[in-house]
Amino acid sequence: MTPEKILFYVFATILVLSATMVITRRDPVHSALFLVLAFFTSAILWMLLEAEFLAIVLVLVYVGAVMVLFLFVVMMLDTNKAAMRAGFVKMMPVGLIVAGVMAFEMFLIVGPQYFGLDKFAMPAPHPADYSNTEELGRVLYTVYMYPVEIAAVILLVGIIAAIGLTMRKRPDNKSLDPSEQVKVTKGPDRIRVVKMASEIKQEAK
Amino acid sequence: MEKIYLAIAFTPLIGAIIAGFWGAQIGRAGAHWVTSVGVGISAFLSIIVLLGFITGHREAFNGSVYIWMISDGITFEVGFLVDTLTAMMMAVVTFVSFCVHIYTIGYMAHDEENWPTGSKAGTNSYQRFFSYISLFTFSMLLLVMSNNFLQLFFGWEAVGLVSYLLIGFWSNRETAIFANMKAFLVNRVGDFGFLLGIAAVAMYFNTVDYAEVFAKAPELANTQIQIWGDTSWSLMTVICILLFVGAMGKSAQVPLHVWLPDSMEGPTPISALIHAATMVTAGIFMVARMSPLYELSETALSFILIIGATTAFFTGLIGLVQNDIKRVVAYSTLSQLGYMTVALGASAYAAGIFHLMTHAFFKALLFLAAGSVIIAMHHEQDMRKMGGLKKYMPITYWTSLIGSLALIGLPGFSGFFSKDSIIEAVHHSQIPGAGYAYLMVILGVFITALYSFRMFFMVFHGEERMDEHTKQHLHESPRVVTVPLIMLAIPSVLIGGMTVSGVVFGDWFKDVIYVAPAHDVLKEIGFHSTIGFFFHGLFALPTLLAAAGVGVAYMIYMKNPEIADKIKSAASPLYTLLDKKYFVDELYQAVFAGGSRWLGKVFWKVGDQALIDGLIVNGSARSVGFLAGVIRQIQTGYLYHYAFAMILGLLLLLALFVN
Amino acid sequence: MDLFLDILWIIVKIVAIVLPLMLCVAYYTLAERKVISYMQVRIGPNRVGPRGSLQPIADAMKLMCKEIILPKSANKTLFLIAPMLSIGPALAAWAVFPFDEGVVLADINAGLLYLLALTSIGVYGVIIAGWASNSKYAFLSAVRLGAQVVAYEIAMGFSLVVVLIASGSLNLGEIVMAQQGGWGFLNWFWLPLFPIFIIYFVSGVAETNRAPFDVAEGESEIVAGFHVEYSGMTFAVFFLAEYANMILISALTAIMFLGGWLSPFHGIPVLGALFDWIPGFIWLLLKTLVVAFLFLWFRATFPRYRYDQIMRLGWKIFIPITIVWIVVAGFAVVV
Amino acid sequence: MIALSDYLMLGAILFSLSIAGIFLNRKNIIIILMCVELMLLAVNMNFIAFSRFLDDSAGQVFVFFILTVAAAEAAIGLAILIVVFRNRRTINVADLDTLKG
Repeated sequence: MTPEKILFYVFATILVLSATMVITRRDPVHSALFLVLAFFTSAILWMLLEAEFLAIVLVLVYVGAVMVLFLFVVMMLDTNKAAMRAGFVKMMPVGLIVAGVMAFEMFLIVGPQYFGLDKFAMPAPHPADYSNTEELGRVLYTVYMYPVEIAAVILLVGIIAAIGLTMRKRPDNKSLDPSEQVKVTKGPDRIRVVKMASEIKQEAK
Repeated sequence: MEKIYLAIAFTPLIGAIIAGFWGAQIGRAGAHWVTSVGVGISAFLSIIVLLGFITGHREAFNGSVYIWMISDGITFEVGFLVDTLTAMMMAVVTFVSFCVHIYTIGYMAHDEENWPTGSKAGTNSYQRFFSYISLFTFSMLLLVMSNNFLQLFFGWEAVGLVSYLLIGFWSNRETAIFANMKAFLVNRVGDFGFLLGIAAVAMYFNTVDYAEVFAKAPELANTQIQIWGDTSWSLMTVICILLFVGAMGKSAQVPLHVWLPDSMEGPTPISALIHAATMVTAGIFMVARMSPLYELSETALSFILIIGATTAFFTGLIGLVQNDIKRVVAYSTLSQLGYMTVALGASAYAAGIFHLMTHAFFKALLFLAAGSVIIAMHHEQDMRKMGGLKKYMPITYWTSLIGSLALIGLPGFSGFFSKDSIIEAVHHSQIPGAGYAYLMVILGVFITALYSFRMFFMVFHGEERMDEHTKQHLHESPRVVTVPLIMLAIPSVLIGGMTVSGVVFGDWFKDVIYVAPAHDVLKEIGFHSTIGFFFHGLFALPTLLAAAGVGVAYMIYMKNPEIADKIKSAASPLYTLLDKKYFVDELYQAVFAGGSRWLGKVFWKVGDQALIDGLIVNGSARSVGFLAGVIRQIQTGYLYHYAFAMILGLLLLLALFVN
Repeated sequence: MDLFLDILWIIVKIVAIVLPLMLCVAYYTLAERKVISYMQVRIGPNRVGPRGSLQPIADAMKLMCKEIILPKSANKTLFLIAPMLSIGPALAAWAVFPFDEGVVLADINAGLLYLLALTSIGVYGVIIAGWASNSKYAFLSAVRLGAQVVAYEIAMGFSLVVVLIASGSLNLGEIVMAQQGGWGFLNWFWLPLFPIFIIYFVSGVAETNRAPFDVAEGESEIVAGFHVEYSGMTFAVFFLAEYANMILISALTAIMFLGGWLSPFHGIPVLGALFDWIPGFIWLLLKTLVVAFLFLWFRATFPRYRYDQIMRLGWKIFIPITIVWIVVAGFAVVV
Repeated sequence: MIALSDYLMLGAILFSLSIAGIFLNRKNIIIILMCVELMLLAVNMNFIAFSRFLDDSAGQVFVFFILTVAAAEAAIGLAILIVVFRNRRTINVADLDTLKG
C-alpha cells in the first residue's frame, strides 16, 4: 500500500459515496452540495494522475461557477419536493438493475483483464520542473488551435443564449430613469394652468 | 418561282389573320374585302399556275422553303410540291373558296339575328366567319401543296381544327356544339391511324419527304413486319391502310362518315366549302398523291374499293328518306365521295380526281342553291314545307337543275364524264371486290337520280306548302348569292367534257400518278374521243338507270305524292332503318361513347378515386397517420422515458462489446 | 518514518503560517475599530489592556464562551459546516503564498489557478449559511452574495489573467520576480497594469463582501445577512474568515501588483543601496498593511452601493475593461 | 501502484450511478441535470486516466473541451429551466409533456 494507493482508495470511496448521495438525497440542495464534493474529490484524483491544470480548472469552473449557479437555481425555484420524489421507491429496483447491469457490463470491458497493471504499466512520474499547464497549453494552441476557437465560439453562444433566455422586462418594475427625469421642463410638465371665469354668476334664487 | 406559290398559300392566311385579330377595327366590310381579295388573288394565281401547266411552259416544282429541324437524320421542313395534280387541286380549292367567300357576304349579312342579343360570342361573328373560311382555305392549300408527310399532317390537322370551329360556329346552338364535337372526335379516330401511318413511314423509310419515300418504296415493297405475335404483315399494306384510315376520317367513308351529315349544323357556305372543295377532298387527294405506295399493295386497294363502294350506295339510300334539304345534299356528298374512293380503289386515280373536280363545282353549286333557298325560306330547311319555288326564284331554280343534272350524270354534263369513267373503270378492274363495287356504283346511279330529283321536285315544284307569311316574302336571292351560282353553274356543265380527254385518259397526270400496268383500268376502257365517250354513255346502263331514277321520282313526288307514304308504310322496317341511318350513330353512341364513358367512369372510380386518391394518396397518408398514431403512443413527452430508451440502447451496445 | 517526518515538518510549517495569521486577524479587528474611530473622531476600544490592546482577546474569549444557538428549523449539519467552509479556503490559500524568495509552503506551478479556485469556493460558506439558516434575511443575503461573488470573480479572474500574461507564469514567486527591475517601484505591475490593479483591488473588496459592497450583510436592510442566526463560536468563525480574506486579498494585491517582497527602491542608485538591507518579508508586511488599511478606510468613507449598481459595475464595466486589457496586454507582450 | 483499470472502473461506477440517478429522480429536472454533469465527470475521469497511462495529452485536451461545453450546457440548461419555471410555474418533469405526440 503506497500512499498514493491509499489516497486513491480514500478519495475514490468519497467520490462514490458522494455520487450516491447526489442521487438519493431528498433535498436538491444537498444533492448539489454532494455534487460539489464529488467534483472536489475528482479534482484530487486527477491530481494523482498529474493533471493539475484540469484538476484546478474543474474546481474553478465547476465548483466555483457552475455549481454556484446550480445552487442558486435550486434555492430560488420554489419546488414541491414531495412531488419531485414521487416514484422514487417505485423506480428504485429498475434503476438499480439497469445501473447494476451497466456497471457489470462495463467491468467486463474495462476490468483488470484488459486494463490491468500488466497491460498498462503506470508511467514514470513527470520530472519536478514539468508543467502540466504549459504542456496542455502548448498542445491546445498548436495542434488543437481550431477546436479551441470553436469551443470559444460555443462558449460565446452559450453566454448569449443564457442571457437571451432569461432577460426580460419585468412589468412590475418601478425603477426610475434619471436621464429621463432631468429632461423635465418647468412649465407644462409640472403645472397645468386652468382657464376659468374670474366670477361665476350666481343663479337668482 | 416559289414566290407565286408562297403568295397563293399565304394570302388567305394574311386575310384570315387581319380579319380574325382586327375584325373589330376593320369592320364587316373590311373583313369581307380583305379575305375575299386575299382568296381572290390566290385563286387568280392558282389559275395562272394551272394555265401554265396546261400550256406546258411550267415545270413541276419540288423544293423546300424552310427547314424546321433535323432530328436523327430526318429532316422536317416546309416545302412545296407543285405539279399538275396540285395545280388542279389549288385551282379548284381557291376557286370554290372564292365563290363561297362572295356568297357568304350575302348569306351571313344578317348573321347577328342568329345570336341572342348581347351574346359575347356573337360580337364580330361576321368578321370571325370570314377569318375562319380564309384560314380553311389556307390550311387546305398547305395540305395539297405539301411535299412531305409532316406538312401534310399539319394541313390535315389544321383543316380538322377549322372545320371544328366552323361547324360549331353558332356556338349558342347545342346541336352545333354536338356536331362539331362529333366531327372532331370522329376525325381524331382517322387522324390517329393517319399519324400511325406517317410514323410507320418515318420509321421504315427514315424520311418524310414524298420524293424520297416514293423512290424508296419499291425496295420495301415486299418487306414483312411483325406488329404483334408471329403474324407478319406486309409493310406497304399496313402503311397504306393506316393512311387510308386517316382518309376515311377526312373523306367521311363508312364507318367514319357519321360526322358529315351532322356538319350541316354549320352555316351553309361552310357546308359548301367542306363538301365541295376542301376538307372531304383531302382524303381523296392524299390517296391519289400516295399512288406509288398504294400501287404496291393490292390488299389496301381492295380495302379501299370495298369501303368506297359501300359508302357510295348505302349513304345514298339514306338520302332518300331525308327531309332536310341540306342533309339530302350532304348524303349525296357522302355517296359521291364513295364513288371517288371506288375510283381510287380501282387504281383509276385520275378518274377519282376528275370526279373530285367536277363534283366540287356541281356540289358547291347545289349547296349554294340550297342555301339560297334557305335564305328565301327564312332559314327553314324542311323540304316538306317548301314546294313550287320555281316561279319565285328562277335563277336558283335553273342553276339547281343544272347542278342536279350534273350530279345524276346526264350525258354531256360534267358529272356524266367523271361518273361514267369511274363506273367503266370499276367494270374493268380485276382487283378483288370489284364485282361488288360495280354492283354498288351502278345501283348508286339510280339512287342518286332518285334522291336528287325527289329533292328538286319537292322544293321547286308541286304545291306550295309554306305558310302565308313566308310566301309573301319569297323572292329571288340578292345578286351576291346568285352570281356565284351562275359562276359555278358554268363549269358544272362544261368542265367535264372539256377536260375528260386530257385529265382522265390523257397524260395530264403522267409523271404524277403512278399506276401499275396490271391495274391500269383506264387504258382498257378504250377511249377514243369525248364525243365517242358521250355517245357510248348515252345509251349505256348508267344513263338508263339515271333516267329511271328521275322518272320514278317524278312519278312519286309529282304525280302521286301519296305513293311515297304507301311505300313508307309498306316498307316500314326499311324506312326506319334508313331514317335512323342504319343505327350507326346509336351504335357509336352506345359502344364507343358509352364504352369510353364506362371506361372513364371505371378509371375515375377505380383508378382515380379508389387507387390513386384512395389507396396511394389518402391511403399512404392514412397509413402514415395510423402508424404515427401507433408510434405516438411511445412518445409520451416525458423526458425520462426518452432517457430510458437511450440508456437501454446503451446497454445493448455495451452488450455487443462484452463478447 | 521519513514520510512521517515529512508530514510533521509540513504541519509545523502550516502552524507557523496559521498562528501569526490568526493573530493578525485578531488585531486587524482591533485596528479596524481604532482606525474608524479616529476617522470619526472617537477613541474606540480602550478599556481592555493598554489602549484597548487586549480587546481582541477578550472578544474571542467571550465568543468562545457563548452558547451556539441552533435554530429549530435550520439544517443542522449544513448550519455548522458553513462557517468552516468559509474559513477553510481563506486559510488554505496561504499554502502557495511566498513570504520571501523561496519561502513558501507549496511552491506549485499553478499557484495562481489554485488561488482562483480557492477564492471561488469561499462563497459556498456564505451560501450554505444563508440557506441552512432557513431564514428569509439570511437567504436573501446568500442569494445576493452568490450573484455578487460570481460577477466579481470573473473580473478578478480576468485581472489575474492579465497579470499572468504580463509575468508569464502562474507561480506567485515568479510573478514577484517578474516585477523586479531597474526602476524600483515603478517596475511593479501597478503602473503598467494600472486599470487592472484598480479592478483587482475593487473586486477584492467586493469578493470579501466589505463596504461599500457589503449588501450581503446590509444591517439596515436585512439585519446582518447570512450570519443573522449565528452566535458564539460559529459567528466568530465567520468573522475570522472575513478578516482573513481581507488580509489575503491585501497580501495578494501586494504580491501581484506591488512587487511582493521587493524593495521599492531596488535598482535606484542611492536609495537602493540604502534600503537593500531590509528583509523582503518586512517590505511585504508593510505593503500588505497599507492595502489592508485601505479596506478600513473605504468602510469609514463610502456609503453602501445599491445592489443593481454593484451588479452593473461588475458586469458592465469591470469585465469589459479586463477583457480589453487582456488583448492589450497580449499585444504588449507579443510585441 | 494504481492500475488503469481502477480508474476506468471508478468511472464506470460513477456513470452507472448517474444513470441510476436519472431513474430515481426522473421527476426532478435539476437532479437530472446534475446526473448529466456526473456522467461527464465519469467520462472525463476515463479521458484523463487514459491520457496519463498512454502518455498522450490529447486526452486532457478532450477533457478541456468537455469542460467548456459542459459549462455552456449547464448555463443554457439552467437558463431554460428558469424560463420554463417562469412560464409553467413548475419544473416537475411529469408536468412538462408538451413534447407528447
